[in-house]
Amino acid sequence: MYEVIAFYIFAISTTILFLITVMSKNVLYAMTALAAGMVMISGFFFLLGADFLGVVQLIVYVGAVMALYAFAMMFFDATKDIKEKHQNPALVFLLGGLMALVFVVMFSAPIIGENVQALYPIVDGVGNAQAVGMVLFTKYLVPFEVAAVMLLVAMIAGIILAGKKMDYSLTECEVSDQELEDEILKGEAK
Amino acid sequence: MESLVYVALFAPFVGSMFAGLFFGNAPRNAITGWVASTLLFVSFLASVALAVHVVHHGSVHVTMMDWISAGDLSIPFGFLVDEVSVTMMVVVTLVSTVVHIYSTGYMDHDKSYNRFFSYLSAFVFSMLILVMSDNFAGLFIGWEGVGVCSWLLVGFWYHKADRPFEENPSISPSWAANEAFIMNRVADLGMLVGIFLIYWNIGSLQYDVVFAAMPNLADGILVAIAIALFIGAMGKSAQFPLHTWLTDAMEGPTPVSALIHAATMVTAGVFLVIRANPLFSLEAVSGVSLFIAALGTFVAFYAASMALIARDIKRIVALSTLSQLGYMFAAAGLGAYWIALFHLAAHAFFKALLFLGAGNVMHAMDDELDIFKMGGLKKAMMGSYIYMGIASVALAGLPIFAGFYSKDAIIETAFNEGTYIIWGILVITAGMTAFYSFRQVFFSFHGEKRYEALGFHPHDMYKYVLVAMAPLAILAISFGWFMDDFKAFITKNLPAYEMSHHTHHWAWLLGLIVVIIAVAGIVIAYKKYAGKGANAWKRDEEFEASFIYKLLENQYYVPKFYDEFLVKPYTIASEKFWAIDKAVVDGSVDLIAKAFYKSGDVSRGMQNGNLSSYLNWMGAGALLLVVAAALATAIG
Amino acid sequence: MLEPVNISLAELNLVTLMPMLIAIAGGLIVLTIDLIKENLHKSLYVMLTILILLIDLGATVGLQYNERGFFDVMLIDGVAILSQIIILIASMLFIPLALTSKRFHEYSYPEFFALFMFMIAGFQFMVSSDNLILIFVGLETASLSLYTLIALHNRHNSFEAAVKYFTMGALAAGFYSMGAAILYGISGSLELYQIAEAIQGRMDEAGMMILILGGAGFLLASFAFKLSLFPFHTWAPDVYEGASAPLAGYMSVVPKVAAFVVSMRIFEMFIELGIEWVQVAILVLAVVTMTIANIMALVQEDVKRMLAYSSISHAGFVMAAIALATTKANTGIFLYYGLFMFTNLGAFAMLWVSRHKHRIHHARYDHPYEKFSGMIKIMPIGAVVMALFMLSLAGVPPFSVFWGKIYLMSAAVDAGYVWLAIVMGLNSAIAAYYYLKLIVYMFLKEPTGQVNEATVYYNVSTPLMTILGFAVFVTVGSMFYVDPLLEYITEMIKISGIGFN
Amino acid sequence: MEIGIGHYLILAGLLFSIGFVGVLRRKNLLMLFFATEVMLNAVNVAFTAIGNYYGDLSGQMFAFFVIAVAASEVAVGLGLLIVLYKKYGSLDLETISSMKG
Amino acid sequence: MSHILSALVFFPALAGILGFVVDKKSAKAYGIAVAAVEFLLSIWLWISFDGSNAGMQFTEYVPIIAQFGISYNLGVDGISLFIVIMATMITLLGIILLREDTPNMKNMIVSLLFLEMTMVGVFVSLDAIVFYLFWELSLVPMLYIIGAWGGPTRVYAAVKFFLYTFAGSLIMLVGLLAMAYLYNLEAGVWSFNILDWYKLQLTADQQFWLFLAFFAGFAIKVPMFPFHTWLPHAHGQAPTIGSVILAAVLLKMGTYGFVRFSLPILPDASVDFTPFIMVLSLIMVVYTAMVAFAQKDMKQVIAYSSVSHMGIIMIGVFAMNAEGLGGSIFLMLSHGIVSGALFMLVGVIYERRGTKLMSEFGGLAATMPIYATVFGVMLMASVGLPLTIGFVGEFLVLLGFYKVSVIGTIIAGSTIIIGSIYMLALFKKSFFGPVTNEKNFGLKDLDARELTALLPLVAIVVWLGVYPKPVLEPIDNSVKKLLVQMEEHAQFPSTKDAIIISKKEAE
Repeated sequence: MYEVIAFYIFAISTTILFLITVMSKNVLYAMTALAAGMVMISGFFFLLGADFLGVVQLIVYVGAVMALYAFAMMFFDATKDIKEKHQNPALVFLLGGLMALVFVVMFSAPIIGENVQALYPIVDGVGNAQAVGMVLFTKYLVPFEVAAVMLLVAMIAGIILAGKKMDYSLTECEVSDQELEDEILKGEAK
Repeated sequence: MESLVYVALFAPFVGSMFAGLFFGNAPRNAITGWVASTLLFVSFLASVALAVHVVHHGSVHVTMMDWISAGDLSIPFGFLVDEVSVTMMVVVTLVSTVVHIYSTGYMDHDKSYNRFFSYLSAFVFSMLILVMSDNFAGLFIGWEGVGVCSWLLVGFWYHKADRPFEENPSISPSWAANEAFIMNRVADLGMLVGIFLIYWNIGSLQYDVVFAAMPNLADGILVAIAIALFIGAMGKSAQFPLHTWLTDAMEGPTPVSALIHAATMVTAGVFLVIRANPLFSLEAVSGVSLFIAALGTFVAFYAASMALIARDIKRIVALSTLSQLGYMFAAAGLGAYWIALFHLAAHAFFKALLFLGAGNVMHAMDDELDIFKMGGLKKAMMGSYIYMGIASVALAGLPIFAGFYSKDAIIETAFNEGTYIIWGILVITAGMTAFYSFRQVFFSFHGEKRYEALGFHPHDMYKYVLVAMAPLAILAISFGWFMDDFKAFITKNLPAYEMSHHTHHWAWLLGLIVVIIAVAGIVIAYKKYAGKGANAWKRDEEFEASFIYKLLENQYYVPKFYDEFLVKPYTIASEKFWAIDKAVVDGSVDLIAKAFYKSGDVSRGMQNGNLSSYLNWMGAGALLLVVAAALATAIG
Repeated sequence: MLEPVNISLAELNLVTLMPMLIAIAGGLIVLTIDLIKENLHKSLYVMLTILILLIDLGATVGLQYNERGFFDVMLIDGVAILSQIIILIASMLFIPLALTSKRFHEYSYPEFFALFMFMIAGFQFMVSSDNLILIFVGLETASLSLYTLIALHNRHNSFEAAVKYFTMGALAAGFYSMGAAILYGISGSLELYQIAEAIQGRMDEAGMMILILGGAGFLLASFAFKLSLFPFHTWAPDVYEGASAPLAGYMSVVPKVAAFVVSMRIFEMFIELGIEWVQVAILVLAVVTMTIANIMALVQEDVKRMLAYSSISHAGFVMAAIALATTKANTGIFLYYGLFMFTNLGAFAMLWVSRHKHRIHHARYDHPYEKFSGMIKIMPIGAVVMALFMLSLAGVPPFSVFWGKIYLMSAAVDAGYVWLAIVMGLNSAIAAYYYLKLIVYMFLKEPTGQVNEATVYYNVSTPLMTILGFAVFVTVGSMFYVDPLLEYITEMIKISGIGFN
Repeated sequence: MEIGIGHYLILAGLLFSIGFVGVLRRKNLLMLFFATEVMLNAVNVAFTAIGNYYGDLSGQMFAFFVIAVAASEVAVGLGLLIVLYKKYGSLDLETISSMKG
Repeated sequence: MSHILSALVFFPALAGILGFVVDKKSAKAYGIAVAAVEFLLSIWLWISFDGSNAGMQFTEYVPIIAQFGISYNLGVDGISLFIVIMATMITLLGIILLREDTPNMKNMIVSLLFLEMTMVGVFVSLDAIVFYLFWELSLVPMLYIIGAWGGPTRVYAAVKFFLYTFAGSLIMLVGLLAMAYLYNLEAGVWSFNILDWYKLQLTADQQFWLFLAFFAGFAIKVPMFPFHTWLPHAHGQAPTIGSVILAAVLLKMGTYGFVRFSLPILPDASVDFTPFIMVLSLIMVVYTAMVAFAQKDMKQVIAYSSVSHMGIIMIGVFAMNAEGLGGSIFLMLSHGIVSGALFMLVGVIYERRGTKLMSEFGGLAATMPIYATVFGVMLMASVGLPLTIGFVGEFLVLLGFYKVSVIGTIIAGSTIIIGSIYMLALFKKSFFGPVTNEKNFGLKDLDARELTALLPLVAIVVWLGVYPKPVLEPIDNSVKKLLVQMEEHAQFPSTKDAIIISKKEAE
């Protein structure tokens, strides 16, 4: 019974929070709502027995991602309300509504097949984290490593994109090539 | 004998090429004229020799080489010298020789002297191909060849500017040349269709094969062939309604008119009918033959009527040619092929003479054509006067002269066939012929010297030219005397048309009627036009204002009709088609291209650079896919 | 308690990972070198990259066919090998374009080359797996690198381009994961072959079809984005314009090939299962894409942007082959891209050679048509070379793209889609117009005052000339190697067993 | 009343649609990124729910990798955002539309 | 010399590449030398050609894409032999006629040599793809020639020419691919060899669609009404040499395509489509001739007259008998030579006066008599005067087509009337009458260069008009063979009836 209550609480709160995220004019509100919504999402994970995922959600999303956004926001000075011109807001909601409708129709069907065998069954008595670790480091070791590369890429990307060297452009220069190169070399020498 | 055939055929060609060497802006070179004339004379001699040979040994048939062979079709350059063609050859080469010599004098002062002889000899060559060929395709070569030469020669003075129709009904030499060529082409199409019909039904174009196979063909096909060939003949021989080119062709130099538009080329149609007599004499095509006769009779009268009031000396002769061609067709249509051929030959002589005489007059009058401005030239140009007189008498058909025999025979034939209407019209026409031919003579040589007021100083042609014309004059007088010999000779090849006893019985009376009418015509002409002083001719303003006069003057409005209902609509339709071609046919292609371009411009709008709208497009696309998926399942 | 997993190294078949590991290692080596000594010249990195890719290529070619490895995550079939070869060759050909005589921003970063190799590794993973997770991760690795590489060009347009690409890519990632979720729901698996089996078993269940189609729809949307099919193509022109010419040319080949391989695996699975809707949807997308892109290319004023639209159109053209799902069509895809690669390399290299830092011809565009005006009079060889590439792109025989084109059209005819072949033909005719437009400018117009040897050959250097020469050689001489190429590709496709026979 | 898989999936669908609406209507880049996060989160819910009902771990795995991807995207995305902001001085999509046509 | 065809095809291309090196001033001499060698090669081909052998000769075969059935397959028979010779000759004469001061002479020569390769290639290839290859490639140099040396709207004209033809030929390409597919179904192997295709039996339905596909490619090239509108633009803008080659050779590719592809491969459909082709062709003949009459520009008259004459060629092709088909192939040659010469002549006067408007001239016969004479000869050949080259083909075509349709023949035959109307009108307007325009005084007559280019054509016009046998005989042999093939290959009795190889046989 408490599962039902919990589901509805989480469901309603995530829906509202995400709606705020999507509709709010204030970046701060939107971000806060997003963070809160993500917390609520992790609730589902716990409900569904995916404890490890829930924790990751909290740490990575709420902890890391949202922190990043928060830093970024300071950079952009996003305390002010943003102005958005909507040409035809009705259409957007119509499309969204249609999408939702399709989902409702689609998922009303009994999706779970009786004959489908679980490939990596959740074994009773084994902790979720342990089970996840087992699968992750056998079957999904390659994707895991690729994800590592991906994060490396993201890190490099973040560093060089936000780096000081990007402030001068060799590609699009107002001054002559030679002057610019000298300037950059000087800057690097310092 | 073969070599003689080639000599006869190619001598004019060599002459033409020789003259052609001195072409372009090369100065006048008297040699060209003499070489060309000599070679023609050679050709004439060869023709005569061939004629003698044919008389004694029958026809000569040579095949030079293959021309076209494709599929089953095989056309050689083959030449047949038989009674019919040799007659034509002799006539053509004789008249041509005289005309060539005449031209050396007549064209003396023309700066395109060399070119003239080149063309003229080329014409003779083409004409010889036409008559000598042993198949229809070869005939067609000559047929078109003479057409081109006629085009070149009519348009010889191409540098003359166009004048309005009212001022000069022929507009300009180049216009007349084009008209002649195009109108002939209309007929040539008929001829081609006839050739196709023959080929697909018989499988050959050789005369001997074709005529041998004719009787086995279905009636309908025979009629179709006959009609098609006759359409061809109508064009070249200027039969109604394809006749207007002939009078306009008088824009060419007079020797040309004499040779081409009187003596030779225009008789090609008659020649074709005579040549194809095995076809036209078939029972199945009797209707066509009768039509030929009827049309010929009509044209004879029709042309003569216009000649009655014509003022242009050359036009009068041209119209008389037209009229005489009508006679020939009448004879041929009625089955009297040898008579038609006989008239053809006789006509060639006296009409050439008449034209050359008219040329002398023009030469004397500085190319003035209007007989109203002449008169009393007799003194100044006695030689020409005599020649013109002889020719006119022959044309009028007075006894002893050539025209009498041949024309009388035709009229007799009409009587003999029981076609009395034709007979009647031909008789009346004979009178008209006599009238207008003498009207012309009297106008120019008798009466007041109207030219003096206009400041002309006429003088006669070179002596040698006049001498050279003598053979024609002699033949114009005497050719009729050989009628029986000719008949004996020619009927080896052509059906021997004989008058019935009944006709034979009345022949003297028929002849008399014709002669009386002709004399009457001459007398009227004399009364009216030959007077001097008080009797001198005066313009009859009232008559000239009358409808009849206008009708005749305007050639029954046929040229007007062609202009209004063929030339102008064709021009307008062409312009319209061009407009359609540009606007609709091409326009639709451009429209497609523009539509693509435009839609490119329009769809560019979706690429507005705004990421948000890109996302909208993408979202909409995804949604569309998913909705389509849902709908697809719902529908099944 | 979980039982410990005992698995031998041999069973893991680690060799299947070799090519990607080489690329990743290469990236790390570059980073390490940079750590050790800064400010090394870009030529070092270029050559290093080429060498590493060469080793990578060797490893790829040496792979056994139809191997699975690492708990069946890796799938090395003919298609995987083929596409990796194309990807590697294309990478090796495009990277030397960094060696321009002028300096451009991105090449001043050693990280550029590292990211480049990580990207290649990402693509390699993407094509050599039928596991939805690995495909996803590989795809994202490659994409994230690519976004960065675009942005590194470092000017207004390149940032804008990267952001547009990135954002739409994020949306596409959403679609992809939603589609994957639905398929997972149906089958309980993320392996394509198992999904296929499950779908086959459950296809007749009530209400199942909407899920299958819905899942297919989402996946199609995400790959339509990658392949720049209408209406998911909107990023492409802007990104091509914003990116540097070598990268733009690269983008028109490598990510597309990778995406085509995955599409082939996913959508031909549906088609082979007899789900016609997918086929129809792809056909519609393909036809609409080639047409719309073509007509939009007609009105472009910039050659690079025109080439962007043209490569969208080419993608639509090739996408039709996926719908046909025959061996011949699949062969055609690789043949097409194999040949298209060289021509595109040449065309974009020409643009790159003529690239300036200042826009002297047009306020916005780097390569407006006017830039090439009257080129034949000044630089006949350059003009002829560029014209060759244009004619090849237009599908004029005997240049390379023609062979791919007729092979695809022939595949359409064979599959009974004659109308499709005709549409392809007519589209080629429309396309001819805009290729011709450049030829018209180069050959038929008078040079403007600003066009001279120095402005057009601004960026030229020996390596660039070499690449260009190579591209010309391969484009023109295609006739002589199409036969073995075709034979090899057909064999590989047959081995993979994708598509109807 | 039992909470079945349908509930979770429909919820996931709704959340996805919310994110979708956000992507469509947002004109500010940062907000746009938020919306994509919403979508990815919705998918994660679906994956976990399906995995749970199959008793299978693959779903969780996918969700796990989605989180990883999302994190990387944020890193790259924010990097791009920063350079973009430096150049354009705005995150409004209306102003970032120099390339069109 | 078994590779003479390859030599013939690639020699000019090779020479073209090397031509880049030649100095600008010597470019024309180089071009003449190369074209002359090529011409001599083609004459050598003729000499070594066995006229009594109706089949393909000098065949060469090298597989290009073996598994897809594409091969480098060349061969020549009576049908193609003379078109090849004409192409090489016209190129040679065209180059001779080029003015020394042509801008960018080297580029012109190089493009002409490439064009020559494609022209020869189209007519000697026996592989559909190789045929298509040369077919498409021929557009490129032509595009350049029209676009770079043409008149004020040259770019529009050139692009239109290219795109229009290109679009049509792509549909044809689909047809070719479908053909290969059907062959594969039947024979189990891929082949694009035309001779292989001749053996294929197709259903009526397949033939119908394939015919339409081929039609799209060929009809635009011919160009048939209503696809002809690119032609006036192209001719109107093209430089003299471009028009000459376009009219003389490129248009023949279309009709040649019909002869080589449509007829023997799709005999039943060809017979079924005859009325359709006939109607279009007759419209072409009459309508375009009338449009030609309305033109103000000398060159446009000849351009439209080309279309009109191509209509005659088309009906000859579809006459389905040896006379018509042989005639139409002969007419292709004669039209090539005559229209080529006419375009050269217009070019000559254009060079002198810088205008082609007839109203600007008048009386040219007096100022330029040699020019007028040559023009007159060509004019007469154009209107089909017997003993000129123009007559033989036209006569045979009309003769042959008579078997198909009497009315059609009469309408088509009207070409001899309306053809002479516009040509004579042109001649009258430009050459006759007094010299009214002062600029026409003192125009120079043809000089040695122009005479060198034109007199050979005049000689050929007369020679082949008087003695067409050496050309007509090989054509006739090959045409008969083609018809026999068609008849054997046809499936419906009605088709067999329509094809007449020999009348004697039919009886």
